[in-house]
Amino acid sequence: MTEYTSTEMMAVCGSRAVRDGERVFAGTGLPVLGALLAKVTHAPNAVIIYEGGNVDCQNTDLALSVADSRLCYKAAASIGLIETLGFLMMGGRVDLGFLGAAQIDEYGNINTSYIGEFESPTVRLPGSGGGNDIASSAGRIVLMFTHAARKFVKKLDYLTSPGHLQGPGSREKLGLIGGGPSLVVTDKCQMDFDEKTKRIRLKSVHPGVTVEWVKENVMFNLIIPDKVPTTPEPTAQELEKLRSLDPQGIYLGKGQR
Amino acid sequence: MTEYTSTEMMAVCGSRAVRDGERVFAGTGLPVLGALLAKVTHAPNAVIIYEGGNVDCQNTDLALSVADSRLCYKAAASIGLIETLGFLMMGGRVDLGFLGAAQIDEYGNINTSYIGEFESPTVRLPGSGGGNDIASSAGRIVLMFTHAARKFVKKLDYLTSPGHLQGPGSREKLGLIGGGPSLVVTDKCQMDFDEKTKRIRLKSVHPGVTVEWVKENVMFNLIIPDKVPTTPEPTAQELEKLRSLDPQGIYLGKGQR
Amino acid sequence: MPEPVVEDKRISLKEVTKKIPNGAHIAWGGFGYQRPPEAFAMELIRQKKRGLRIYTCGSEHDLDILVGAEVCLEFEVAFFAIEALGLAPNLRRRTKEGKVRFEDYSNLSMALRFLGGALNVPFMPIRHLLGSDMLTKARLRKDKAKVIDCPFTGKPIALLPSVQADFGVICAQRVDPEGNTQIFGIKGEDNEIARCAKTTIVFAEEIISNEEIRRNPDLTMIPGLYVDYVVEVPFGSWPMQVYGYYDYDLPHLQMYVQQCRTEEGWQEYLEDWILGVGSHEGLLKKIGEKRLKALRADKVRGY
Amino acid sequence: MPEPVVEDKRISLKEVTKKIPNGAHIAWGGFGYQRPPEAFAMELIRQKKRGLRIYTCGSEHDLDILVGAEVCLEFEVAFFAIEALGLAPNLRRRTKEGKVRFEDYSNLSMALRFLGGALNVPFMPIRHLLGSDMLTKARLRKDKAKVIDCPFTGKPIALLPSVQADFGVICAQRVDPEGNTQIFGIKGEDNEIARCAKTTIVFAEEIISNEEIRRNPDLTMIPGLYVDYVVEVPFGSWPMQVYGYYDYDLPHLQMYVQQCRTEEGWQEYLEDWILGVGSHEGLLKKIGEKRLKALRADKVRGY
Repeated sequence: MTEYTSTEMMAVCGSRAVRDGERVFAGTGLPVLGALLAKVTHAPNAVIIYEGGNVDCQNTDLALSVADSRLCYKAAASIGLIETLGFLMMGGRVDLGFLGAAQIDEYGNINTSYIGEFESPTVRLPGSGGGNDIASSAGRIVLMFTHAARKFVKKLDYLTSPGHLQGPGSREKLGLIGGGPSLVVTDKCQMDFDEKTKRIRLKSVHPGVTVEWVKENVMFNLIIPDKVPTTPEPTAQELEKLRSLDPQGIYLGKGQR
Repeated sequence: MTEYTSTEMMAVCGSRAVRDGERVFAGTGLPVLGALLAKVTHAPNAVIIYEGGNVDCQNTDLALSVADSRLCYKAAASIGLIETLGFLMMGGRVDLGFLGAAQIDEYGNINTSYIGEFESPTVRLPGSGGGNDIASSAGRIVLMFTHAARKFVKKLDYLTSPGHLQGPGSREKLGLIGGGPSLVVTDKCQMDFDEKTKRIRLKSVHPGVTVEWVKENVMFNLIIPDKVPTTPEPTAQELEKLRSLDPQGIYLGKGQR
Repeated sequence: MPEPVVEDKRISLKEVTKKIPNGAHIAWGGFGYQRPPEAFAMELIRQKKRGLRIYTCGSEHDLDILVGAEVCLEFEVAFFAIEALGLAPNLRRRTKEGKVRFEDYSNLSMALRFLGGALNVPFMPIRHLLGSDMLTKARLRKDKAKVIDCPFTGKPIALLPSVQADFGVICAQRVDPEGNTQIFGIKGEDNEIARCAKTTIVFAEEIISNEEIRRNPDLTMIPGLYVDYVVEVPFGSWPMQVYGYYDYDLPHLQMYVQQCRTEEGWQEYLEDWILGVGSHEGLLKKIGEKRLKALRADKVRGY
Repeated sequence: MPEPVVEDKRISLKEVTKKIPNGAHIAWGGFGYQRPPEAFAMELIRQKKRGLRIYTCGSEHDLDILVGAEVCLEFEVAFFAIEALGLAPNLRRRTKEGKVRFEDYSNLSMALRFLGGALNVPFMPIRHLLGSDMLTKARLRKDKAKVIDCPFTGKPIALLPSVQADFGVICAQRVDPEGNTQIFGIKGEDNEIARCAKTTIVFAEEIISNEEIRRNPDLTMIPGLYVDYVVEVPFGSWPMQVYGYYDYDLPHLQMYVQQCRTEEGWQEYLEDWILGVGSHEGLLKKIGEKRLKALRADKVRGY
């Protein structure tokens, strides 16, 4: 078995969430690595869209920004933000969106705006960007972030982007067309959402991580099935291709393997 | 004095309504001839915009359609209808719009849609096209059409495009940003609008036309000032340039001079 | 590992037209003399479609033949005539017969309705139409427009219902097999139409390769993601024009306007130019190489 | 007969910046690493402007230096960080000091607000923001957004107030003296920003002739009709990138994020890279020919 880092494990999990032929909205960082890996493994017909305006990208160099010039290279179209987040995303034409989060709650609602009180925040995070738009309208959402107990909170400091809101039916009531979060990928485990209650549920733990550890590192009542499988490890092929996508280790890190 | 036709007189009156540097919205036909004539005489910096999407046109050949390929030639931009009628026109960036009419009433309200009852019309006219948009938002409107009593009605069969509606203040009440009609040019006379009442008023009669004739050929109470001047005839230069703009007589007619 | 497949959306004019059911609602591209779907209109007539409803800003000869053949008698539209040449002759006659029903809007209204459909919001605000009979007199729709007091300014503002038609149909200069579309010259409301329909069909003068498209992504006006069918139809807008490809056929249009003033004249035109020729290829043969060549655009001027 | 005059809207970076009064509201172009008005931000700092409010989707180093220098502390904005590199360091510090005030929107919300401003309608509808704290928690505006029951569907829909800022500022690749602007690569929300402001300023890498513009009207993204001032500023988006002209200066950005974590580090950066160099020309000299050459784009790849 090839050695791999927990960051690589996350990217591979992200990749596996992409189905062939899907239209994928990916921000920079691990999500885009996951989407690109999917394209060179099991999902060659996935179409990647970046919110700055590039559609159906075939860039060969890794981008730092969702508006990076690298993304224009061999794109099918290079338009604008109303194209990508409006006509495509709000138009209901995107299957899968990747998002990060500083906090999520047990319904997968997302905070990327503030830590602390709204009136006097401790930290100003990046804000919504296109996150709220993606969370509102993408067919389904995959969340990716490194695991820390403080990120899995009972009550968000600020609700930036809608998950399943207050549970079943609450998205529909507001007319949000997207399906909401379907998967959470951390460096320790994967979580999905219980169909009936729309509450978050442990799906698999990465090799070496215990269910107990996860339970202790989530600040709400996580649904834990009787049997929790171990996440399949990255294959040698996945790792090789993944590393070739980020040869300088911009997102995967340098030499930490 | 050079001979000229009443059609040429109309085009020249239209031309004189254009001020240098203005942004002018012109449909095809006499209005565009008038605008083009202005550009080659007293208003070289007039900017002509056509609703199909061409902006700041410098076409050398006469166009049949507001979307004519001829209008792309040396245009500053070739975009779309939301650009011209939305961003420019509704955006309040157009000084002058030319319109035709099948009927107008004493406040300069315009019908270009139906003759007869709405439920069972005798004639279906072209409809609004961009007319309503232009009449709603252009800085001022010049109306051009051949004179006939049936066109100057007390009550329109259908109000397609707003003139001064019910008189002073009624455009403002609806939030229409344009100034409304300021001039009516026919083959017999010119009319303008009384500032206080916003009602139509005889401004000048073309050479050979009597005030009496106009009065009889308007089906409402036309305001007639004590002194009605005669419209200055086209100059030789105006006629020469006008005819060179339409050498085939597409709009000016052939050999009817 | 599976290989990427280049999706090929190409189909013939005949086959794509078969996909339009009677009663379909169509957002109709082209503006004035520029890039109207003429070949498609003629094929709809040959296939004897009925009960269509068309949404467009303004169209001319293409719509008038559909009215003549009674393929489409319902319109949500801003402009209907043959610009510079006069009223549309079939429309005029069928209106007198009481057969045509209009829902009248302005050009900007229709374009914004397509934009609203593309954005997938239920309505778009507009400052126009207020004070006009278009706002109050309705035929086809219960919800033609709504006037509300703006919650920000307190002043009246009109809301227009967005259009998301069953089909969106546009003519373009160049398209690749995946539907990535280049439009040169004015765009009219075609960019919005291509994005607002449930199924979008692009007719193009020329099919180019996906590589060619990707060489210059700035030129893609309509990404293939929106496009379901791609149809190569040279001279697909004849007797109207396509910027950079050919000019309008003015003598033909003048003949049309003259001849179709009577039902007999129209029936003759229908037989001669649409039904009798059997297909678009048949039509091009009838027009003749010589005439087509004369219409071809000067590459510098574009017409 | 008077001759046509080609309107010349060219002006220097220094002079155009003088036209921005303290307290001005600015719609701010560029998106992420692409074409942000960096040279303009630096000149605003040199001229010690105060009390600006900026409207934008997302910007990064350019906004962060404005926050550091306390030129602008009010934002209606969707995203503020240095993508891929971390949080914006000055923003982080000034937020802790309680100095910065945000009105938070999503990217699409801001783009639609500019579109509404360009259309001159008071609001634009959006399906998003519903269920989010962005809809309810406000700081700068009484009318951040309104939720109404859609008069067509009966379902809730959010209305966003349009933006018509005092100034619209964008960076483009090429512009002519009249302001006709070509933008290549992604447009972000720049087309809308250029059309929604009371006064629009275009900074460009290159000034080209009006004849060159008119040779290809399809490439004009922003007609000169909207543009009030044209400023030629080569490398005007450094240390970020301009598609087709130059790439971002990654080592510089990494240094920035690292060094400006402390107020001392920021003050040093401010002196070294903005104030000390005295002008944009001074900055380019400091960066050096060699480094600038290395950043220049490969014309085929565009970066």
